[in-house]
Amino acid sequence: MNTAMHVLPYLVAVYVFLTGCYGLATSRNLIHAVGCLAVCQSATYVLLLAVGYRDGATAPVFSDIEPGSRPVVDPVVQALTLTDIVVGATVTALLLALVLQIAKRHGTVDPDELRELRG
Amino acid sequence: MNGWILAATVGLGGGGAAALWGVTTGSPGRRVIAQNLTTSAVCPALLLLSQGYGRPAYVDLALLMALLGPVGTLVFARLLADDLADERPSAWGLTWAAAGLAAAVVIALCVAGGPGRAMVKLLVIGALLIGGNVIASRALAGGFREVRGG
Amino acid sequence: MSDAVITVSLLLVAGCATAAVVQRDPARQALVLSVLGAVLAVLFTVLQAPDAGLSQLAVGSALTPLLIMLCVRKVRRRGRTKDGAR
Amino acid sequence: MNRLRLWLLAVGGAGLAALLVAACLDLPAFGGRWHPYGDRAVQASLDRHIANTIASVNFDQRAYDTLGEISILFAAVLGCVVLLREARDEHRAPPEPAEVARPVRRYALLVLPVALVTGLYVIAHGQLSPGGGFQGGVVAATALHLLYLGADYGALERVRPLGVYEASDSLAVCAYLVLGLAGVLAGTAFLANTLLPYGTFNTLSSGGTVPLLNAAVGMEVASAVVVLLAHFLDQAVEIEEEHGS
Repeated sequence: MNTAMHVLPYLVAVYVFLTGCYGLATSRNLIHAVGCLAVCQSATYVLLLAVGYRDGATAPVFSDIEPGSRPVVDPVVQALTLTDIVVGATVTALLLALVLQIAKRHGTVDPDELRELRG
Repeated sequence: MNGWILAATVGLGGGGAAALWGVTTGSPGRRVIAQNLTTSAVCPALLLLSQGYGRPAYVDLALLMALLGPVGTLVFARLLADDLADERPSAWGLTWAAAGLAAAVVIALCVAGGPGRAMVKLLVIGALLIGGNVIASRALAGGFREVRGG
Repeated sequence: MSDAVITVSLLLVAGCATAAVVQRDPARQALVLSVLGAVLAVLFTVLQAPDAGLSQLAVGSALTPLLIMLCVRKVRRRGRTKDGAR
Repeated sequence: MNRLRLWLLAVGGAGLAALLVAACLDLPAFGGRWHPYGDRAVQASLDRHIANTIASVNFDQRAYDTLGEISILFAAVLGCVVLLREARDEHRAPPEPAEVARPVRRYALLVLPVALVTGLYVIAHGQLSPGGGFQGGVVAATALHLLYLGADYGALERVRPLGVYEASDSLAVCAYLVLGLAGVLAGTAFLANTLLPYGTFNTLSSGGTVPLLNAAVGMEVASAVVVLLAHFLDQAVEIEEEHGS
């Protein structure tokens, strides 16, 4: 069982990323596409945190345990993930604002119809 | 073999799978109820994990879940009020079952943890979780009349 | 024992992500994204990353769904008034 | 045309999937013991008496990167404010009051202060327990919008003066920069954590400039999210098209 465990988190991250990309590519509604982009972003968080994990370790936060008393996981990847989640949310808001502008100017949020309008 | 983590795994697997199945199929009303039940499935699991890993600091996660879970459901109840108006979705059986589960978990942890500041925090989280769950169900069952502008 | 809870969380995240992508209606997708946010927070806690779990909870369960639902409401309302005006 | 596009997506996706899976099989095993950066980051954080290593990595060892993060955040909010402003052919209709059931209104108005205090607690204990400026800011901002959920948008607008939040957003970014420049003025490097004493371990004032940077980021994220939600709510609830346009 544990040989599968060695690679399972990375495979789940790859699967979620590819699913998000599939949704992004075949979306017929721009708001749905932004949701799929959020799924792609969460795949990168899963990969980052899986890389930093250590068996039997705990979080490197020493407010309630003695430093050095227990093995800890890698804090650097957690710092990356933490800031990226919040910044990702504001970038999603910016994308949704763009979708609103498209809906206002072209009256549709379907990417295929947008292509015909320009032709 | 840590019993707390095992309990969290079982609660998570069962509750999570049920919530996921509920939120992907069925009528809009049932989906929002499933989303509401995600909170009351995940929050006790977080409390059990905090006890299982021996890290009182993880309780802040459960506190935040108990606070923001019902807020998420209120967002959906408010902005989907037009779709839910005809349906009046209410699953009071499930709500009380989830509230009972949360109460059981909190009491078990209080007993294990012993008196002190941690127990007060646990009780606050339990109260927020059960209150939020019941109020969110109340909101879904017709909290917002026809909301056009507001 | 901690491997089992990691595996369960990973499978839940994979299921939620698939559900979020397969669901074509944005309003219902916001619901699934809210559940995905909660399950991701649990996965981060299990991978011993409480800070990232807190961040995902704060953003995924209330902020992102609110933004998407407001956007859906604006696009739906614009459609209705435009039809009315025509 | 659609069939060709789907076929192209399938081939590209399969190729990418094969490469990614091959890469995953070569990665070191999940849960391995070899984390060079992690061990050094934990050591550096303990030297500076910071209990939460992640806050130390965010606001001390890689403070310059966090400066980049909050400038991206500020630019995204700026973009939203510009994009979602009221256009010429739109007018602002006052939001109708919404009837909310009594228990829901009482719950929202009860939980609002609790969530606000929790948000501030998460910001303040950023460099001790799990949490920090980023998460606490989002929680505080979301708590404020409980007023919209419990009552209606008019009530929220009366309580939340938008100008103040836009000013505090930019003020917080400037505070972060000034704290960084203070390092330069004191003769060490930009954003170097050598200004203030490190204090005793696991106390609120420990960690030199980390609590200050943490508070600046907390203020910035909170006001940024309030401004974002304000403009989205304006669009969704108030601003309407001129009919016949």
